[in-house]
Amino acid sequence: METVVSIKPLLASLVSLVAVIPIVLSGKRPNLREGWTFLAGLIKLGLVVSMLPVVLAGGTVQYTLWEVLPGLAIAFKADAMGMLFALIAATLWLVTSAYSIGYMRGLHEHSQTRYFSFFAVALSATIGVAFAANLFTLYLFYEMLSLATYPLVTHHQDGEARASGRKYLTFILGTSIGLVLPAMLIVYSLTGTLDFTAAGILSGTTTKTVIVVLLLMFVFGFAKAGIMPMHGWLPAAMVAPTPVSALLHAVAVVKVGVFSIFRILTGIFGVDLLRTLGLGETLCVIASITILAASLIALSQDGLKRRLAFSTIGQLSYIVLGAALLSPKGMVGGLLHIAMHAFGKITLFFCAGAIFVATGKKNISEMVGIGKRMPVTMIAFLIGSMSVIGIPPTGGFISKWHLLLGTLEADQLPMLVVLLSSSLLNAAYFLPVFYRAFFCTAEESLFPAKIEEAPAWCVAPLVLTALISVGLFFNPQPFLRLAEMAVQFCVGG
Amino acid sequence: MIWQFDLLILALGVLCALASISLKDLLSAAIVFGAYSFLMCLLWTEMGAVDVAFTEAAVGAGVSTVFFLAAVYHTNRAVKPRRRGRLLHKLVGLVTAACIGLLLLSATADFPTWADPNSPASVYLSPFYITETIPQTAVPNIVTAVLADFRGFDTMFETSVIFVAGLAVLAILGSYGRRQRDYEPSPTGQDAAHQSSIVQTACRVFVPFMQLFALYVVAHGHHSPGGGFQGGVILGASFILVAISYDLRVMQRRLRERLAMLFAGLGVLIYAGIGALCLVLGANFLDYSILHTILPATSPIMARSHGMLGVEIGVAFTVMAIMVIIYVNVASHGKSDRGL
Amino acid sequence: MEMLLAKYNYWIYVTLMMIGIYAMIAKCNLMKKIIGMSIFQTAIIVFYVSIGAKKGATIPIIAHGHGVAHEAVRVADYVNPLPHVLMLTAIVVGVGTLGVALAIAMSIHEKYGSLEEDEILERQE
Amino acid sequence: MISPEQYPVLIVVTPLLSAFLINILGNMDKRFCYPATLLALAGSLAAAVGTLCRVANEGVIHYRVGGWPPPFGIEYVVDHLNALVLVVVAGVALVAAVASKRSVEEEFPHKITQFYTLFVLLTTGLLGMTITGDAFNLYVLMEIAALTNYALIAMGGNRALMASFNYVVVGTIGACFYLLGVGHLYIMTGSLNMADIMTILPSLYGTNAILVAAILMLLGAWIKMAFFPLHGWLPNAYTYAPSATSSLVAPLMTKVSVYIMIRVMFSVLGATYVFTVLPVKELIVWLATAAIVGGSLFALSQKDFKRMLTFLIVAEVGYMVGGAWLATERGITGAILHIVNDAVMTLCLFLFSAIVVYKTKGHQLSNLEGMFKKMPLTMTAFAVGALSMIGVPPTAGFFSKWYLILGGIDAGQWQFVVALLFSSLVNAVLFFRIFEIAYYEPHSDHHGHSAPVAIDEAPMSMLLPLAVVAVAIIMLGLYSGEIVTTFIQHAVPAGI
Repeated sequence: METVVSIKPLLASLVSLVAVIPIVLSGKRPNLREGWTFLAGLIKLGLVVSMLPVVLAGGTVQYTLWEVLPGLAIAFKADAMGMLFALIAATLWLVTSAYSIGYMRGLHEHSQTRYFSFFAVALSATIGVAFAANLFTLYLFYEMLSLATYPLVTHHQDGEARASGRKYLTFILGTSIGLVLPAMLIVYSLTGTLDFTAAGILSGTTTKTVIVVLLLMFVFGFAKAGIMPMHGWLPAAMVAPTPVSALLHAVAVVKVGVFSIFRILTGIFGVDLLRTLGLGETLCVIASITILAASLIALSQDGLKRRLAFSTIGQLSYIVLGAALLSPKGMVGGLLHIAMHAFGKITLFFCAGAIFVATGKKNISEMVGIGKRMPVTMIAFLIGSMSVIGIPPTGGFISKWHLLLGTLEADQLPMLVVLLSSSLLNAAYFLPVFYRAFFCTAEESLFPAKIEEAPAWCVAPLVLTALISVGLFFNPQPFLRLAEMAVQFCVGG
Repeated sequence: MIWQFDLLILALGVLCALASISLKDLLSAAIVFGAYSFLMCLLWTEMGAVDVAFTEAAVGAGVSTVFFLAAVYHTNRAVKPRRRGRLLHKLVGLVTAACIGLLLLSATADFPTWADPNSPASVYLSPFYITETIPQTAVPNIVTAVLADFRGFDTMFETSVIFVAGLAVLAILGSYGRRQRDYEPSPTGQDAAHQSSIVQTACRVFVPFMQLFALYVVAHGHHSPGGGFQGGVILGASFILVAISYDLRVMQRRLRERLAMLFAGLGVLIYAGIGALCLVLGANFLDYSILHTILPATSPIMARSHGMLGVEIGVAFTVMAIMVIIYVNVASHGKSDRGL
Repeated sequence: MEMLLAKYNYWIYVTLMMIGIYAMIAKCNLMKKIIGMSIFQTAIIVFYVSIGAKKGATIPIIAHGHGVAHEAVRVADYVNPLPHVLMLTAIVVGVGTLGVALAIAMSIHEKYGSLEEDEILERQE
Repeated sequence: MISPEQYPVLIVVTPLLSAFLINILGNMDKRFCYPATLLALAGSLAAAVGTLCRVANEGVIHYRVGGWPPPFGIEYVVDHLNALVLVVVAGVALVAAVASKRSVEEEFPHKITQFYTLFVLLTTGLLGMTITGDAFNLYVLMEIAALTNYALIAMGGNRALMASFNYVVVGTIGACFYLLGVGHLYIMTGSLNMADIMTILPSLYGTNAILVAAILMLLGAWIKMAFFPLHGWLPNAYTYAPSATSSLVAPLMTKVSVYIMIRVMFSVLGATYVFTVLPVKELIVWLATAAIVGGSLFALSQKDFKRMLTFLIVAEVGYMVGGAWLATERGITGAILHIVNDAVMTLCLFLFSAIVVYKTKGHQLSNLEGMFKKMPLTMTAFAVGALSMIGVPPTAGFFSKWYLILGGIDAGQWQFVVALLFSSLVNAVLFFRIFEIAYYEPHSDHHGHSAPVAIDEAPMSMLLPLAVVAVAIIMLGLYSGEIVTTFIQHAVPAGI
């Protein structure tokens, strides 16, 4: 185990925060402004990738910025788990930036400077969460992300945005202050530290009841993970401009939630402790309820983005379920699903946005025959759907395969049933969209049969992510390797 | 100390206090309150607190009453009879008073017997003051020595309190800066000429003696009851007397408000300045003994005595000026016109 | 009787203080509140001065003069001067507070034409 | 010329002397007042910082005023606790003074001289209260601070008058209770010096008189700090006070009173007495809990922005009192740290409200509409203060709350922990409501395309102090550990 002390993890997080300054200053010149965004994105990706060899070799990159109070430091650590997440976020930021340009300019949105600034801040926070070496640092960036995304969610500044913004903050801040903060304080007062370690820090410090309470506080407290009943903000937040929904609500925000849960389960509680106390099953039940309920609700949604939102809620719980299985394969599956779902879901959101830019349509019922008009988009949509459902040849298959193996490994047959039935439900709510788009008579079609795609800035990113989704089926590296290393590290076997 | 006499005064005091809070006529209440202060003054003389009594006589029974009268004159004289009873208020008042009373009474059981020469207060710090005053400061009036030297720092802030009070009254009632220059008939319609000439003549005779006496009180504070506060109040009272028997303008011709404010500032500045001088000379703040290095022919001990005189003069300046300022503003409702 | 003689000063101060507190809370008229406040403050002075009293002692000014030879000062002869000093301060603070309170009361009267607390509160609405 | 030995007294004497000079100069020309005030307060701050450094290096400093040894003379004692508070008081006063220029010129152009003289004297009073080691001297300074405070509030006119009058009555009761408490201590011990009293007291712990003394002194401090349920005077007084006054008074008055309470608890009565002999520890923590919950709920129901802030002060006082009475090391650390942090946070919020009043002539919540567009920098700085009130890391508010909650957990006082979290949540609601009002413009169409709003920032003399305070909040947060290890841990009484 090689430990490199380097400022890189901090820089990777800070670069987009610093980029806010030139972005704001060049607010009057959009091209220059977006140039800064890209530059920062490239540097960020570069920094993340430059740490990859060390991590792949089994090492970590660490950096302690500042010890505020004894045992309470702002510290960074790039390990396999964090690297997996940071890599996804950094890659997708670049893609989304490109897409944002197409979307925002295509719709002549107002306050674009504010939009790009807060986007950058949000990314900073996401990378910060990924590389956080302790719970305190994680919490700090988690809160920073909540605040930075508020202006993005309420970008339209109208009544609907106001209501959604309220709901968003109520859920996110309410749970983080009301549940995570006290849980964190209790952990600190029990152990005197908040560092993530391989075996967890809680074992042997307190009674089972306290552990259970803490566990529930954390799992529901990270409301960004959308575990029911803390999921209400996600559909509401769909009022945001689509690139925001795409990056933040399919990738950054929600994944920060599940990533945090993953971290807490492995780094604070420790897999062994959870296994001994038999808490995995409890979590599995919580997760599976969300999986099934969300999928059922998604079936009844007509708004495309709302359907995607509920689908996200369900898929997030796959990841939690993976962690809760407490078996190596299951956890690998969970971590992999962070990556696979990210690429699949972002493709879907990009498609939804592209449809809106090109036609102004938001509801599925209005999209009959749209495949004739926007074939590229809709094929990408199909690939995204397949990945989320878990049909080969897409990346989603790999992660679901691991999850299924995990249920067997953990001897949790009911969970196997849950996963399979949920996949059926996924198919049931995604495939009709595709079916209606292509398979309809000329009379039924609501669109003229003339190919008219969204602007290239919009289409190119979604094609790219769709291709990556397929590519990940054939070569799921480096994500698989990272996930395996991460799991090996915390399961210790 | 004759306890029967003591008890009588205390009983009268309680009666006066009750009367002054229950009388419906505010003017009478103010006068009764003056009487109450005077009784307190007697009581303290009787207990040997001559300096306190002197101050109370000048401040409590004297100028305070005048301030009250002036304020009542400018507002309502009668207390409105209450149609709706303030039952809740009365109840809260009674309960609070009873609670505090019981609390305080419960403590008295542990107190040493009254006037016990062996009480902690009498045996712990005070012997030092009583025995060391003469050797260390050459001032026979122990109260003055403690006031201006041992605890001179308190007194500096006490003077500042007075300064603050004057400034506060000025800031609230607000006079100069927007003073009405024009003549304004007084609300009673009286003119200066209509004031009683007997009063005016008496005042004319009195004032010089008052002022002389005030200066004596300041200067002789080292040896007898008195000092800057008492002298300052009497000095201020002499101006107030002029203002009452003539009118405010006559007084203001002798001591303009702006000048009074300057005096007030100067007074505290003298006090704090002497303190700062000690500091500059290399001793601690207000350590007068160091002043012997700049005062001709003085020992450190006499320097203390002189230092005290200096600060007492400063105190007198401030107190005098501020008493005048408060009176002027209260009596004229901040307009600096003819006043009452 | 012993008890009475030993503590009556303290009891009276408590009584005065209760009168003061009652007036400050229960009275509606602002001037009455101010009078109550002054009574309250004098009660404390009574308390402190009582602490300073000493049986068989005289006023705290050391006997001296040109004819009198300097003898050793006997502590038992003089009352405790410290409370007196403290109470000089308290009296001065009292008159300061009184001045400020009167000034505010007069401004209130000028603004609302009344010194009754309930009327003022009504007129503020 | 003047040796560092003299720094402690200079902290107080510099503004005192300057106050009189300001008054004299101001009567000649009003324009002297502002620079002279800044100079005086900067001098005081410099002396305070000098003292702080000395305390950090050498430990507790004693200074004999007038050269008389304690307990006969008055003594200044600067230990790790008040060295810190002194710097905060002097610093906050300086910043508030810098920002006051425009407000004062606008609100009472004829009374500039009086205002600044009183302003500096109020600061003197607060500094004097903090530094003194003599129980009676503290009372005198308390009265200076109180009288100046009444006048500064009454200068607001109109509704401020009645508020100020109530404050006079209640404040006098508070100060007199304190004085009576000192009297009880004096009659029992014969001493006025705090350290001296503390050494004499243990033999008298059982007596009723000491119990009454403790109750009276604490009651006095609680009235002065507006501790629930004695807080009735505060909201009106601070709401209707002129902006320049509230920027000084709101951050400092309650905090210095909390300091006084801590001083009385640990340096006069002694930790053993207050925590083991007095049976009120639990009760007070419950009261603090009520203060926090009550203050938060009342704040929630206000439509007036400034009034809302005043109720937050009531809640914050609950934090500090509760923390101090938790009787655990971390609780007390949190309370002391919160004195520092809360002073700076409150300053930030009230400076912002001064800007709002200056720009919009009102302090209702509706006055804040569209502020993000009009004053982006001001709002950013305000946001930092608001986040600190909520307790979002890495702002200062998070860390003091951190200690307070840990203290509550250590003491097993869960109701206090819950109240703190509840108050954080309520603060989040309150401030995000404000952000929302300021973020949405009054008349925007569906996509927010409203008429372009011109940027209309606050004047430099108000914006700069606000920005400095915002930076200070973050710096204080990051340096919490340093502050705790260098100063506060020495201030917590040993053996609890």
